[in-house]
Amino acid sequence: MNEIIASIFLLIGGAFLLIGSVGLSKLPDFYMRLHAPTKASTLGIGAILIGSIVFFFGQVSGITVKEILITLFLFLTAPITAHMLSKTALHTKIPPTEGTINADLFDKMRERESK
Amino acid sequence: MLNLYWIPLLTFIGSLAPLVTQKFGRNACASATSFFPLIAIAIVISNIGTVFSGETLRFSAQWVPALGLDLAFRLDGLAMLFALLILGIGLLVILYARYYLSDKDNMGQFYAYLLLFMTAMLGIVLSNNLLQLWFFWELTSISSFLLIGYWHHKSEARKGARMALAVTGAGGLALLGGVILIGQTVGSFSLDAVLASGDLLRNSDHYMVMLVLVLLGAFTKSAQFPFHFWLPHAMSAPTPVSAYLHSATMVKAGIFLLARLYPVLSGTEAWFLIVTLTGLMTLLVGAYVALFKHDLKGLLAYSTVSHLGLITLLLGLGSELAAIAAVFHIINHAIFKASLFMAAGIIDHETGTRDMRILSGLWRYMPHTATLAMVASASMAGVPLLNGFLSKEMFFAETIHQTTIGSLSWMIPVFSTIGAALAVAYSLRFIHDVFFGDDIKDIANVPHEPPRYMRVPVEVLVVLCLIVGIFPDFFIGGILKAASSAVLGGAYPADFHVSLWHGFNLPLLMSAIAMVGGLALYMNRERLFSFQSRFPERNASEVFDAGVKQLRDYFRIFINWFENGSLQRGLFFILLVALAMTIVPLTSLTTTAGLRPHLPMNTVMVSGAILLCVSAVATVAWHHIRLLALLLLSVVGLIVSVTFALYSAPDLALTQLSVEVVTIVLLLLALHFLPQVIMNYSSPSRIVRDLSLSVLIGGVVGTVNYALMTRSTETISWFFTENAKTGGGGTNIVNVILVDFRGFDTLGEITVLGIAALGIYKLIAGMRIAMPAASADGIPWSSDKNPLMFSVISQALLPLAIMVSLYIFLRGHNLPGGGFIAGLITAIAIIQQYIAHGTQWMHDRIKINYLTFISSGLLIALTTGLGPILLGKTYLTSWHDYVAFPLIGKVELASAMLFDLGVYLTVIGAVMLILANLGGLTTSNRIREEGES
Amino acid sequence: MELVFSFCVGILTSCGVYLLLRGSTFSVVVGLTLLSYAVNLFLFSSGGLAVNSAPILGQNENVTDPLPQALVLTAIVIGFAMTAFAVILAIRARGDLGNDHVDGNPPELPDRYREGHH
Amino acid sequence: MDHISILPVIVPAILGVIMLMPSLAKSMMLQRWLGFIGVVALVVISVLLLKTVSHETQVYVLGGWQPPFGIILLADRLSALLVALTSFLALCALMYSTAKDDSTGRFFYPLFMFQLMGINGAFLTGDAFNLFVFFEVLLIASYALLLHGGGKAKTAASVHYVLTNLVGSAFFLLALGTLYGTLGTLNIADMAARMPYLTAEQQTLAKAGGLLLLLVFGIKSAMLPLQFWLTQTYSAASAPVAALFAIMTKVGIYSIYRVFGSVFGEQAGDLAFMASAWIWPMAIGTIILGAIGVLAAPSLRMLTSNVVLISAGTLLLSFVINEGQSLSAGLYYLIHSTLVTGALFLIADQIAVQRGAAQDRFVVSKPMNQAPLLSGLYMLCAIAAVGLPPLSGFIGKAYILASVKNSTEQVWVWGSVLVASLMALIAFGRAGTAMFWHLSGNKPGKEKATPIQIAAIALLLLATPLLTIFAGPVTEFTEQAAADLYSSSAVIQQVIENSEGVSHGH
Amino acid sequence: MVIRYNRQRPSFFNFIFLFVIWILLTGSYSLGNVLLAVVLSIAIPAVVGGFQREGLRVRKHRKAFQYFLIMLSDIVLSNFVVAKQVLGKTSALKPGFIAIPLDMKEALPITLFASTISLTPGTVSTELSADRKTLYVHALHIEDEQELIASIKKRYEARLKEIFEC
Amino acid sequence: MLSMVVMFVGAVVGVALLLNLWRFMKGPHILDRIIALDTMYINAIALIVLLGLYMGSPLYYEGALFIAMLGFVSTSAVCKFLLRGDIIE
Ligand code: NA
Ligand code: NA
Repeated sequence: MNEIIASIFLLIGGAFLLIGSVGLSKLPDFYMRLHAPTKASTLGIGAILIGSIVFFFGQVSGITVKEILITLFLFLTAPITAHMLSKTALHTKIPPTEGTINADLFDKMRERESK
Repeated sequence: MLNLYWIPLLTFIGSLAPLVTQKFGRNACASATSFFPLIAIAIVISNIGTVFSGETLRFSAQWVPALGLDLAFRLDGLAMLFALLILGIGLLVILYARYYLSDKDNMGQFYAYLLLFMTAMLGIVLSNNLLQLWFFWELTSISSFLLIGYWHHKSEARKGARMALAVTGAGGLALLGGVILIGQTVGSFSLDAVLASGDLLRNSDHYMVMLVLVLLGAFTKSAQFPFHFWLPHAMSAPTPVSAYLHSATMVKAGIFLLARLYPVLSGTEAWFLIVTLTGLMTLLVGAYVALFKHDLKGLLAYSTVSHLGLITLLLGLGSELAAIAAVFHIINHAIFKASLFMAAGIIDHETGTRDMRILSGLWRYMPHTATLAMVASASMAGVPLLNGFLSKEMFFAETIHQTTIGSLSWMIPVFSTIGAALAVAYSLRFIHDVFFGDDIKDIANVPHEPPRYMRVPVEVLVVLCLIVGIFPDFFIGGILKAASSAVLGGAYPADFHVSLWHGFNLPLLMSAIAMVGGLALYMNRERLFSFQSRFPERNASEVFDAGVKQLRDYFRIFINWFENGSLQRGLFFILLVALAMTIVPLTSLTTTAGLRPHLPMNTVMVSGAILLCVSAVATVAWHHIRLLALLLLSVVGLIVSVTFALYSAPDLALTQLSVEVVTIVLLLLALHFLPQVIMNYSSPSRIVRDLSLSVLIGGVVGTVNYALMTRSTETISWFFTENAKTGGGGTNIVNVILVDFRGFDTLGEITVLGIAALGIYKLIAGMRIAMPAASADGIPWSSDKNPLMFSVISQALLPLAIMVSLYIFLRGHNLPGGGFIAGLITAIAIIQQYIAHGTQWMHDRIKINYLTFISSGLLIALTTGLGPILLGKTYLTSWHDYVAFPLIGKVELASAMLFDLGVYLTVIGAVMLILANLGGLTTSNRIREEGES
Repeated sequence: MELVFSFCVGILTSCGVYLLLRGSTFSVVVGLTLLSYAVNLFLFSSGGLAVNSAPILGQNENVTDPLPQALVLTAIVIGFAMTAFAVILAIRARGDLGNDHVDGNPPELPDRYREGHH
Repeated sequence: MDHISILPVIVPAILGVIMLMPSLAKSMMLQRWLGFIGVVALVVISVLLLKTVSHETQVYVLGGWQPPFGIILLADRLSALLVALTSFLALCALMYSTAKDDSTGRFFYPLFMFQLMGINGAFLTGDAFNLFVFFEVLLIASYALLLHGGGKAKTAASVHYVLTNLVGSAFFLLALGTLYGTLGTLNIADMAARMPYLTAEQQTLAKAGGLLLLLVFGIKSAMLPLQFWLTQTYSAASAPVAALFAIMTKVGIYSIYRVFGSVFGEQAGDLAFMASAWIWPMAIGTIILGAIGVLAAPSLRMLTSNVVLISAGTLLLSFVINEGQSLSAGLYYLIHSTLVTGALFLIADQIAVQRGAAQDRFVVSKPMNQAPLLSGLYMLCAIAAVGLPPLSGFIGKAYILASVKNSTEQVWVWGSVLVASLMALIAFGRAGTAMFWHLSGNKPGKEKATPIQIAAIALLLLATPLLTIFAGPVTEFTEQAAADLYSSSAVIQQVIENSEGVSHGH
Repeated sequence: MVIRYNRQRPSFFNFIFLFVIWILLTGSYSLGNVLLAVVLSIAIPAVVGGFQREGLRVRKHRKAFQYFLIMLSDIVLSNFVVAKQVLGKTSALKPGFIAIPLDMKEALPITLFASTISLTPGTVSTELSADRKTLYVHALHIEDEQELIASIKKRYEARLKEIFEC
Repeated sequence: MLSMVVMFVGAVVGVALLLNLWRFMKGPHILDRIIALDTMYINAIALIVLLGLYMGSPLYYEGALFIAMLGFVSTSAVCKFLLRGDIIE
């Protein structure tokens, strides 16, 4: 039973990781690609970790749930990474793709960079 | 009776006397100096009876048995003759120099060198061990270098000294080779053994080699053609030195060597040819050039060359009588030439010049000296009733009775006669040009006779010329017999006597021809001189010096080309050698794959491999895009870490990951200080060359790697697996190896880390460096120093990271982890704070002396190992036990944990010292780079 | 898998070696880093590769040779220390000598070889 | 348990660490005293060690883990000799540095101590990987020491020295991996013991590994064409550091002796003395290059650096002549050349200081303040370095030459050694006359060597007449030391066999 | 090693947080380990306490937990939405920036707010204005800008304000 | 069954990694490459977790934990570098 549940979670996780990476390859501009790692890290890795927890729940004596810790770290850091990346992108003037809504905000955001 | 070794020892000790006594005045200095040779000569003389009776005195003591070098002296006839010359003439020179040296000259130093030289000469002639002989041989080169260069403010003196050193030194090295070859052939360096092995040596395969090497030594020392050129330039030495070294002693060392080894090396075709022809050539060249020298000492120097050639020629002829004649002429030449040099010195001393074109009519001013000089010159010219005549007659006689060069042997007497005629001519010139003719002009003071005692040495020598010339057998017979027997190996002709008159014979005729011819030559000197003046004058020392300089320049060109200061060249060589050293053995490895079963492939691993290889190649392709290269390195590092994890090395994976991060931070810091634009320094051909080499090396390394992986070897690792828990008290075998089985490695490793931090600290101290004010794309830096959200999360992560590091530390002995990884994690957590908040913010909150971390960490690790020594165990012996604590239960305590704590602290300290310092540099030392803003 | 592994080691070595022979200090440091990856993998695999046999007692039935791992660990640490030193030295050299060439004086090359890169 | 063999490693290590403690790090005086006490202690320790090993070779089993599993230290006459030499050299270098050089940068004494720790560790260890570790210790310390004093020349030299050695270290690891993969052990004696049982295939791999080790040691010992880092490095280092570095090439040479004298020694079957074929041409080349460099040198430091090259080549030769029969001669020469080059670097420094702008270059300059003293010391050094009597160089040279029996070898060895001697003779003669005799003006500067500096030089030089006078006993010792090298594996094998099971103290 | 001790009251939240993490890490519930966890959870904040820059702390623990669950479910749901967007025709997407006016000033809640936005797929916080009054966000697909802003503010900001009482 | 799933998911993650590599190589901007690297970290975490599952051993989780922690440090350091040039001010 554990195995089946774990397998399902693993498959889901794998799927989302792949989708994240597909998005990274496919999306047209930097700001859109920025969404990819958060995708991969949140649901993809989360599902795989849950699968792992489920699997080991019955296997090893005592519950080792370091997976939760990994998730915690990722949840804490992934947004900051994304934030830093976008900050840097603004700083280095990577333009958003054509047709981006509110493209005028780009210059507004860059205000603190030009000081 | 004092032992033999006292003879050189006395003069050696005596070399200190002038240094000590010179402050008591010149007389005291000279007397003290002569005291030691006097005793030495007394010792020699006291042995005359024994030696004349054919006995050889010996002394021997072990010195370096491994080398066959003994301290061994012998006193036979030959040695005695030379010892008497060296000491006797030496004493006269000491007396002479007392008056010759001026107040400005450092007399103590001069005498000290002179006695050192005397010691060396005595050492040569008294040696009973060939290596020891060589020892003293080289000492004469050194001491003569000092004596020739005595007036070192003169360029000519410096050059002359250097040239003499180089030429005689080179000969000395050749001699060393010859001596060793002889020693190896005979099986001993003892002269007794060598002298008894004549046939063995002459029949040896190496005979020619040793002969040539020995002759090179002898010929350079005795200024034989074509090595004669150094001797005239040694004339820049003070005249007493010339009188001593360049007539009586040092140049005779070569002759002595020929005589010494005569019994074992002569008697072969090669000896005859080489020695005779060299001697003849030298005889002629020396005599010819002497005639044209305007410098008194130059004339005498070339005359010496010529006479040395004569002696050599005699030794080459190979007959008993020739050898005796050689010995005889050694004595005669020493006597008349020393006196002539001294006379020349007096003239120089009194008139201030030695140029025969200036000197003239001195008879009027110094008749006494003139008389002495004339007698000595006459001896040099071979005038009857003087000693020079006797040996020259013998020489002529021997040149007639030889067949050295077959049907051309007649040339030897003919050329000898020509040489003799030249000798007569230059002797005439010496006398006539200097003492006769018009009154001397163009000199400052009116010349007069030298001080009384300055003349004494000359007088003694001239008297010797006369009495040896008139009563040869009575006066010189004994020593001549003793010395010649030594040269001939005991085969002294029983009925031989030196006598003044042999009747009218061919030699007498030759003498007469020489006399007449010499006179004729001198009469026609004007034409000869004008003929000679058409040749360009070449100064041998200039030529030699220029030659050495030229050689040096060629060498410089070579070195600058070969060691051109290019690291790339050096590394290329290293890599090339590496390639050669691996390729050569691999060519004999027939099958690369071993028998060990291979692991199956799978998609994940292949993807990893693709990632790795693509990234590595991309790193090369984009290495000039620095940040990109760095990111690619991260990819490689990540894959390598995952590979470690995959192949059962969790510890390695963790270590690699954490080291990776620190490295990236470090490289990022570095990037900031390195030029933003990387030049492409390589030409296309170099790129192709380097690519080929690197592909080959990669191929070889990969092949070896594959061959190793696919072969099983019985290793020692079972021991670690078996003893990790029981002996080391841990289940993480790798960690137990690190902190226990091979704790010594780890001790070294953390020391390396600590030292690296110290070194980097040194590097950073005082570094001044320009930093760019904008990125490479020209975008000025962001004004947001510490992005808010980044700081907040970094802060939040700190306790977490520290907790993780403690966990990793504590479990390391049993599960993947340990002090090193934990230390890195802690350090990274702190670095993260530095990145997020900046150095100043950190300094306000935390004041850690990272140096203390390093030193206490290292001290803990070092002293943990010391404990067991007190318990009688070896260093680093570990201890572990299970201790029951109330509430907590049984806890394992291990000394290895303490050791690991040392590792932990050192790592934190080292990493932080490096990074925090480098970070600090940027704030304290901001110089904006020009042109990049 | 051994073949793939050794291929990777070979590639890493080649890349490292090539970069070692470049003229700028940073490239050399990057080359050294690549080379040390190769060397560590080489040393690591000298006892043979094994999966699922980490040298932790009580975790697996088979335990792989732990010694190369310990050696590589030492090598990694030492390599890190050395790389750190080399990096800072490169900075210092740039500061003292004014350029980033390994010899401190860039060779004079025709312009076509020296186009700058960012 | 006799702990004497571990002391040369841990005494400097502990002293070095103590000197880093904050209270000590601040006081130069305390550091000087500690450093001085440390080196004196090392001299005493190494004398005791020499005495001990003359009695019996010491195998120190670290951590109590029996060989070949744990790391052992091997103190035989050979390693003890080198440790003693290092200590003595260190004493003189340290004395010299106390005058001024120690305070021209931070951490001089700790680094000096770590340098000694590394060198001694490399000499004493009986484990191949541990040798690597101590190589790294001594290298990293030498990097830092090389930079001591600062200046562009040092930085430029460091870049080459450091990067070259990093490459060397990479190959060291490749070599160790290859040897471990074929032999399955790291203990040098155990490696030697396993050599005869290799299959032909394994032999080729072991050969590749061994040759890579030769490459690594060749870099350290400056064997042509791996020498290019040397002259720059040695002539850039500050005087006491350069003097101490005189022992550094010897570490590489010693390692060649150790590894190729035991692992690839007689017992190695087809691989016996397999390195000789490589060493021969490289050693000869090194000597010739050194000879060329000596004459080409524009300054005394450069000249001395090239003397180091010549001696390195000669020492390498001594290992391969007659398949190692001349090693005793090499060891004698090693002692001599280390001390003399050390002294030369110190003298060069004084000359440079006292000649002002001319430094130690062979150009006209003002006279030196202490010209008579320095010229005397220089003269002694030059005589010793060229290999002229009466100083020890001539014995070393003659000993090596005399040990060549085979005539092909004779041609090469004698040719190169004698030519090198001639070049050195000419070069030293020219250098001496240029520096001491060719003067402009007669006003010396104020710079003066302190008595302790003179004492340091004199102490180094004192050794060479002593080496000459006591050449008998010394060569007797080196003969035994050479014999020890070839029997070391057997001794350790004995220890391995005697220790049944684990000798660890549980 | 001198660390300037920042006189802060020990935070219960921090303590629990670290305690749980230690237990999670070690996976051991033995008395010894629990004691160790207690010691560490007190000691570590004490040592690194100096690094806490603001005294703000969680006031409403239950609300906080609630917020956490909401976020989790949002992550899961929006992941599916975004997955569809990514796998579909990317040219149909209407990406854009939005500016969210902030009602909070404190660093911690702003950070959490921005992080939540980033964690839920489809939106990434790109920049915070220097006066901390506006948070700029990039969205993968914007149907209605104002509604998006309003929903984000309501769903997350309001709750965070409550939790931190700011 | 689980091991087959793990293998399969592993392959999927492997493909994801290759896609990341593709993006890395393509860029075009350095930040695109950084995102690619960051995503690689995450995929690597998944890979290590899968490895643990495959081997039935939790030994490898620290590896995953480390990547999670350290990936953040290096990515943020690179960003800081691009923003400020000087990462430790
Ligand atoms: Na005249
Ligand atoms: Na999001």
